[in-house]
Amino acid sequence: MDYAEIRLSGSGGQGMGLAGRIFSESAITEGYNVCQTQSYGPEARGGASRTDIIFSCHQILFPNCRNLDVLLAMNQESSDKFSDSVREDGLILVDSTYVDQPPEGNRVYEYKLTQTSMETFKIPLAANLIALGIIAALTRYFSLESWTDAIRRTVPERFRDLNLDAFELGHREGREILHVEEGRVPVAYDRKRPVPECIKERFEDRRRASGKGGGSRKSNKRKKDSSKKKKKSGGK
Amino acid sequence: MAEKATAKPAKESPKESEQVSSVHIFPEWCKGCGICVAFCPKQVLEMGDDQKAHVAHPEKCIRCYLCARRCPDFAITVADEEGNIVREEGDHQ
Amino acid sequence: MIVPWGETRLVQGNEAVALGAVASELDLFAGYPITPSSEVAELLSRFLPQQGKKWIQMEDEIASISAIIGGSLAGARSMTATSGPGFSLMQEGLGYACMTEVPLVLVNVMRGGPSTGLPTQVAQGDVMQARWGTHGDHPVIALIPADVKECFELTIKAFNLAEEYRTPVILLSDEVIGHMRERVDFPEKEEMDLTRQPRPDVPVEWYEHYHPTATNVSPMARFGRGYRFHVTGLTHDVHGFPTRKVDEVNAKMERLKHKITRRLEDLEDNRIHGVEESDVVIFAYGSVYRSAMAARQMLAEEDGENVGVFRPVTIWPFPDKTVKELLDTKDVVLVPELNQGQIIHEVERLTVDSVRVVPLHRVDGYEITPEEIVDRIREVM
Amino acid sequence: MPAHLPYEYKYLRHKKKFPHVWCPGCGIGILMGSIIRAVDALGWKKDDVVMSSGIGCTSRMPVYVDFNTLHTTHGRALAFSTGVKLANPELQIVAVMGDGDALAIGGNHLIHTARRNLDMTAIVVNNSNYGMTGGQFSPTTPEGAKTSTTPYGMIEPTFDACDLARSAGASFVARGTVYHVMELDKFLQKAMRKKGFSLVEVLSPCPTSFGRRNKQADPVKMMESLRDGTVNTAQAKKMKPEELEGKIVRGIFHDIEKKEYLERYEELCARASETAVK
Repeated sequence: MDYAEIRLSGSGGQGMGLAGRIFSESAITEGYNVCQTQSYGPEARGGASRTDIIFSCHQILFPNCRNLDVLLAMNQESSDKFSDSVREDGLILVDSTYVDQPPEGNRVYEYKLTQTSMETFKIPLAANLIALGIIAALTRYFSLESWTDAIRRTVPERFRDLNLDAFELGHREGREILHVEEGRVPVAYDRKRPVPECIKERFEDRRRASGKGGGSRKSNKRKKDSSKKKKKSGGK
Repeated sequence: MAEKATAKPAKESPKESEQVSSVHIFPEWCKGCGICVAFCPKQVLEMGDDQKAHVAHPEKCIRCYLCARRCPDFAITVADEEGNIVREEGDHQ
Repeated sequence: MIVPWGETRLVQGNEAVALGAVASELDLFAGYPITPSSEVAELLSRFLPQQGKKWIQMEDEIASISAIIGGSLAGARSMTATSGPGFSLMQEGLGYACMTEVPLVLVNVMRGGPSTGLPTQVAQGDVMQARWGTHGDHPVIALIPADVKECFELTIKAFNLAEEYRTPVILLSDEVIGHMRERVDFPEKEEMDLTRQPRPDVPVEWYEHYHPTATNVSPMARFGRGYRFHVTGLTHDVHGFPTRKVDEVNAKMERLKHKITRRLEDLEDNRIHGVEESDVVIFAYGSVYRSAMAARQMLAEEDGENVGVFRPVTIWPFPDKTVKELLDTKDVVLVPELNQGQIIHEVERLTVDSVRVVPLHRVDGYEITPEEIVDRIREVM
Repeated sequence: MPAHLPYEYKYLRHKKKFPHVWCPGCGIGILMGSIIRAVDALGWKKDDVVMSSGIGCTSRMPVYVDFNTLHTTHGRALAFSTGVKLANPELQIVAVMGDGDALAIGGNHLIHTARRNLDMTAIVVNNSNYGMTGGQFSPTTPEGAKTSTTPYGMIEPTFDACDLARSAGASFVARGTVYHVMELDKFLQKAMRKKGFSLVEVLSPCPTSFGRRNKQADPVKMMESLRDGTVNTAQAKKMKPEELEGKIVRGIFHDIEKKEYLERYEELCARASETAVK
């Protein structure tokens, strides 16, 4: 791969900037030229925010993406706005926690990124790293070491393990999708497959070890009664 | 920021449990900050799975208006006995 | 070790400016928060205290430029960083620094204007302000980076020029360059010119703060080192004392002018690509230069056309001679700018009527794309 | 349309995009409701009200309210408002500013507008940092606090906006918080009713820029520290100095009758017209 354009889009506070930096750091470790730009409004939370990354073997001239090899859309607005600037064989990953109508395209993947992050790691903020893991596996850009190295270099110490786990979860999911697509694994692929136990256990052990066991204020929430379920039920 | 959709929010979620209640939460505007839930003197409100506030125990509401006035996003309204929205010292216009 | 000499790093434009300042042994930073330049101040608030150097956030931009002029006079290599609205507030101070020949570096990360404008988006609307923003005739040196590595290198160059010419030097970055992250292969420390200007070594009685010399620049003393000189914004004589005598006023004004006009070749710094051989040239600066080079590549590949690109890195003083020499014989000169036409007037001034100077403007906060340049070139070809 | 409208709704500009720009748990939206209720209680007509602001998170308030609204340059809300008041003294002016906007870049205009005792209400939202530009420290950032420009802790002493306004000449000075919202409603009504320069400092949480860097990322935690970290003037009187240590006092600190600037100006015009007649 000697030239690629990637766009990570969502709303303020969903970690598109951090994910972008990890992406760029991985590219650098493998010797690519990299150029990352951001576009956002006044809102630190909510509002639209996107990060463009271009990596190439040659000098990068124009810094903004124009036809995307990869699009990550964390909400419906980003999905609608950017899906038609994705190339023919480009890859689109949407967070189906928020995206109800995914875009057309021959490589469109839906995954409940934020919901999985909530269920596995008790906070929504690891969704961006799960997404990176999926993208890393599907695109096979850079080696696993380059990715994990970049995460260690970019993420503050206290969030390092969480982000590495989220990335690994995503990478595992991505490999799963890849195997199914390439027909290597006959097992019927069920999008609502539970999160692999080993990752959940390891996360729980570390939480107990750090004395944070038990629910935090956010998690003693009311069980949703069926009448409140969203009109469209889960993944397609 | 762009002059986007009008301030009139599109749809409101079904709310059988809030029918009799005088507290009404408007999910499209609620940002899930948790202030109303934390400081309601009667624990009428709770955070839902959707990270939004919900009326959990409408019968306990004493209509102190604190949730409505402390909501940074105007997402809560409190009605009086007859169910309409009235200021404390009588209606102006 | 703050500056990663000789290493490869992913670096943001504003970060590269901060690193360039540290590399230039910055002693004092005084600034005020403003999008999109705050990262420069934020990073230096971490770096400078580690070196025992001074960093302060002033109450506003007027205070910031005032503080660094004071700092420079008292012996500190000083810098501030701001954006459009702050740059406007700093104009009076900038003029003062020009008049009193105080070296300092002023980084202006341009954003959509005028007024509050588009704080998080790109523009090049302050280019003429950098030249004529403050009142009265005055010398100006302004450099414009087009990538993150240049943010590092041109900050170092700005410090050197400021001391060499005893004048403020403006680094005109913009929101795209400032916020962009790129891979940067840092030079070795030895490759960088970190020379310092000599301090005066004449006996105290002989010292003239504005001593006439061939280069119109004389070694400058600093407060507290025995010379006890006077500084005023009033027009002044060689000693710095106010004067209204015609010959002394003229001497001062000529000195301010000639210290730049006599050394235009030294100050000139252009990137010229295929201009001699082409009839159509794109004249672009700053982040738009990147779009121009991409367009040049597309035109070569798709149309087999050689379209030249002329890019001034030193925008002020403007490279009059070279622009005239190279562009006077061209059919078309396209001047794409992220404003409604500013530098285009300089190009028009320097080229004969036979040269068709074509504008291409964009002021909606987004970059001019290579396609837009290619389309316009094809229209005029 | 929500079946039940917040009654502040008729003072909001319906074409503006809600939910508004401020972060979850930011107190500026609470203050906006409080100002609207005060305008409503005072019976001011929408056409008579001018809301001005400088630059920053707080400055994004005027765009949402259905008054004459003026979003000016950084720190200059009171200077712009002076011109508005001189041109049309009938207009009721409420200037909303952040702590940096009012006390750093706007400090000079604050003390001179107060000195003149020009009839308007200045509201300083104190959330201890510059939120809009990403969390730099401001003149009210507490000592030792972490911000994006004090990675090693804030060293600069702060000053008290209320003392500053009072000594500069304001005729009404008060401090409230967005937690004590009923009390805040009262302070604002009194301040806005006052003929002369009124200043109200409003302590407000900033979870995203300030809270996150100071172990208070959760809006509820920040509101709790407003509740537990402040006392009203009555309580303060009964507390020993060491009890008051670290507490911030809420209340009306200054409320005097003082000739308003435009009254002085009318007298001046009267003098001037006498000379003209002779």
